[in-house]
Amino acid sequence: MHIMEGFLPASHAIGWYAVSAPFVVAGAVRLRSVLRDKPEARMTLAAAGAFAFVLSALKIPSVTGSCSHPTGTGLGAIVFGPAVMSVLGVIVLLFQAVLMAHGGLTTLGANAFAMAIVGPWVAWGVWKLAGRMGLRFAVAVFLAASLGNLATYICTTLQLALAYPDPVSGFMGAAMKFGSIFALTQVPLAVAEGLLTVVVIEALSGKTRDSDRIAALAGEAR
Amino acid sequence: MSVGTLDRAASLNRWRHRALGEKALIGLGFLALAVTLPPWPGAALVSLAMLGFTFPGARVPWRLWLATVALPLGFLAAGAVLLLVQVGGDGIGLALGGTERAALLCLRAMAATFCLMFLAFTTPAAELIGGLRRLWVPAEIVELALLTYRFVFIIADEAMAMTAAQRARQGHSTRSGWLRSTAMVIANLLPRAMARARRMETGLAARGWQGELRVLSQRNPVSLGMVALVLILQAAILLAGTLL
Amino acid sequence: MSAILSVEGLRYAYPGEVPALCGLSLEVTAGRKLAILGPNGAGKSTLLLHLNGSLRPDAGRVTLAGQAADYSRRGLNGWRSRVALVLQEPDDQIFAATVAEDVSFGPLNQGLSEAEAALRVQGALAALGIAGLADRPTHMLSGGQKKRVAIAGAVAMQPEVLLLDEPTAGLDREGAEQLVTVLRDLGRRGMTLVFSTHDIELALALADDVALFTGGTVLAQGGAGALLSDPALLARAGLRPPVLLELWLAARARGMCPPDAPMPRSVEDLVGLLARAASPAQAG
Amino acid sequence: MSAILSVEGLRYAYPGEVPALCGLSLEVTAGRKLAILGPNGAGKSTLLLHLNGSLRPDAGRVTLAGQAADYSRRGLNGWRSRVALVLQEPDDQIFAATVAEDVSFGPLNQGLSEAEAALRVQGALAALGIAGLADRPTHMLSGGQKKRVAIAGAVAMQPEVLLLDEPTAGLDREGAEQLVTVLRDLGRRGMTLVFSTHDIELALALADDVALFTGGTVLAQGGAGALLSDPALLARAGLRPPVLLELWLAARARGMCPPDAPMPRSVEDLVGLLARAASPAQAG
Repeated sequence: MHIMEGFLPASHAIGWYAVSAPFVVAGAVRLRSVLRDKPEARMTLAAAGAFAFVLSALKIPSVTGSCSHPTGTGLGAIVFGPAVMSVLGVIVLLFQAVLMAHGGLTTLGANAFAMAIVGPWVAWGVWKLAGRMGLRFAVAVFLAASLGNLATYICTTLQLALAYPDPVSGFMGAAMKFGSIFALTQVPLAVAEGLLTVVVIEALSGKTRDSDRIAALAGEAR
Repeated sequence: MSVGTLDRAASLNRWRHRALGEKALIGLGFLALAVTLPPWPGAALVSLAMLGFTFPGARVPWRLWLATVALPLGFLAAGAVLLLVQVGGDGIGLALGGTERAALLCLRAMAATFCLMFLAFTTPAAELIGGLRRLWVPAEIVELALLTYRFVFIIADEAMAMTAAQRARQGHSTRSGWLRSTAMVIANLLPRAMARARRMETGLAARGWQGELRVLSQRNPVSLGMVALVLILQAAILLAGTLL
Repeated sequence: MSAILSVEGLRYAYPGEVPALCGLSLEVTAGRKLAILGPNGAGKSTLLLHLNGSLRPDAGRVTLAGQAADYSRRGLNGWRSRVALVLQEPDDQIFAATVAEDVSFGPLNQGLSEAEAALRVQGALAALGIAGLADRPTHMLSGGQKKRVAIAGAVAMQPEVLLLDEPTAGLDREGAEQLVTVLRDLGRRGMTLVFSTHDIELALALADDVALFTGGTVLAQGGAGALLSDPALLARAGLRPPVLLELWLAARARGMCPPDAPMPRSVEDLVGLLARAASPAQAG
Repeated sequence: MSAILSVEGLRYAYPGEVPALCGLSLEVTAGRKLAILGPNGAGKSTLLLHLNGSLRPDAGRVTLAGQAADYSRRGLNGWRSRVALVLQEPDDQIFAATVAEDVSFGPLNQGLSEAEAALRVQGALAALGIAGLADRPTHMLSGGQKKRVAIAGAVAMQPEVLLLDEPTAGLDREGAEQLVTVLRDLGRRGMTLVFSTHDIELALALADDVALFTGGTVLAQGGAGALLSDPALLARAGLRPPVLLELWLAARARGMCPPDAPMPRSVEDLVGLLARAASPAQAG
């Protein structure tokens, strides 16, 4: 779910740029050092970015009957790690804006925060935590992907509520308003994304024999 | 509409060979005006100016433009409706001044979207991204973005072909089948994308790649007349927007 | 001879692009093998995508066994059970981990039980001559094997018509010949075949009928023999006759072949013709 | 006639797989066009990757103009400036957004100035007959155009040897013929060409020499004429002679062609031979 171009007032747009910047800069610094050591990782990372973009253009059915697009946030975070995903995520968002008019340039900061930072970090955190708790592989993947997706949606809702507080009940009321509208599509979608990611990871593992090979897929990009 | 549709339009319009700087000045300059000026009359004037640059100027195909703008405008409609209502202790009601707030939001968001659409329809994404090099963005990140751009079309074609093949075998005829089929596409796409990356490594190494992706970029000459026209127009809108 | 598929005045343009099909009409006769022959970029693949409902025309209509095409979900399902499509690139259509799993994809989607699907898989693998590959992981197949697995995936749905996009692309001569044998065999069992190709030798070897394609329209449709030995017509589609027919035509023009002899389909045929024409002269 | 590249006892296996090259020896003569001819999966691409140092052999050695291959970074740079490689799939080699940008990549990597590189780009695009495409976005090219752009990217480096993996794969006859013309032209300007193919007609049309490849070794290397008209030898590599030569051989076996006449290279040649043989008989 992208916030469209021009939807946020200038002050909010700039504010979210400021909030996202440290994460993206940190990711970029890390990426530069990876690329200095291994120039060929460029190809792998670019392919991963393109993969994430194409993923977001695929339609999946949601339980309510509508169609939507997977964010790929969880899958990306599990395979490539959240730091790298922040930079790849920004690149993907930029292309979505200029190739498909999804999202926008002034809202890039806000969208990056929700989709390239909060989503991947939540997914990754859940994935690590679930691993430590000894949950089953499929359950861990499901939780990571669906909660990552859900976190992105909650973050976007809060961003909208912050920009357009309800005249009576303020921020909380607005959050409920935006939240309830998008919950209709986004909660089933989070479930769908979780299921999808499980099937994807299982199919990948089937192709590569064991789950350690997921890391191998990412290759030098990790 | 496929992933490449907008980009194709961007490579074929009448302003394809205008300097990147000019188009950025138009798209980004008016975008800045759209989000900073009070929407009435500022954003309305921006919208007007952008439609002028887009259609009589760059001769963007209007059908495609309409099809593309429909999606963000749908989002806008959903968002704006929420500003019409308020939620309080005594339930949901029409918000005081909600109509005006919603109208102003629509004006601003539409103007801003028209600016983005202008950029997307007149300038190939690669040129826009390449322009980031001239700003503060590190060369490695720009290169990464450009390579991503190149891979996007290849991988999107593969994904489309795979989906068509599954449809032909009725893989999308039930909802659960659809989910399973999409997962299969994704699971097959990732290793293919990675294999492609490795082949590209070999291909570029054979061309003497040392770790930096340097190419000769053509720069189109800047037309001072156009720059002057745009600046005057922007100044006029700025003036009108702040005074009126 | 009844038309199982027919197409009238088909127009189609991919969004934002020049038209790929410009008012095209075509008939597919049940039980015959039709080659859609033309240079790359002529719109052959786009036509095939229309023949199973993957694309919907901007104008014109597609008719399946006399019924106008039904683009509802139900309609498409029925259509695709009767008309199967095999894309050019096998990697685009092989998804599962093993060959048998992959081939079962279509039958299971048709709602068959697992037992029935398993029978279909067996039958399809046998028909393609790859029964031995059933358990092979799909990423360990050669190019020619992949191609056959992809075709088996379509054949397992027991369609009436099989659409194939450039079936021999990328195969070496041996692989292509084996595939032609298999496809002839499917044709002999009554399946209608429609295949696109830019390879005129393939059209000569496999097709009963040929539709000559260029620039999004059908230049001519007719029996393979008549069309493929008409150099003037072929030239208009940017093609030349197969080497064999070029030789035959050149030899006939010089009186080295009897003018009323049937068109040769193989090297042996042509040598026979030349020898027959030469011997009376030697005798005289 | 000096060997610009030679290979001795080359062995190579991809990690975890059966050997792709099994003790292979081969010579590339400067200024000539060599076809590496064999079925798919015979190891042709693997050999080409060894000829410019993209792969390092497990055993055996590669010699460039008499010098043993140098796999240091410096050595590889020099080597790749002299021996350029064009992969089968142009999308694996074209990375930039426009054609001219992409073609400039190699020259800039060679350390040329921007002005010199621009000249090289112009020259290479002209040599490939695609000067008009300079500004075209690379993802908007047809298959044949992409192929030429990929070759231009290699030619712009002004190498002594150009290695091409399946240069006509996926092209239609017209595209393939145009490419053959371009490649012949490059050969005429003194560039050494090595190309892999499973298409024996392409080898006949373009090659001076042929190395017959099968199962990771060279079965025979020699002049194109002698090798391509030896059905027994070709059969051992799973190949059949080109249709033209098959006809010629069949006709000669029946005494319909003079046994000492040179090998025909075109339909016209062969018809001429047949006519010459037929007329004395008619006169007698």
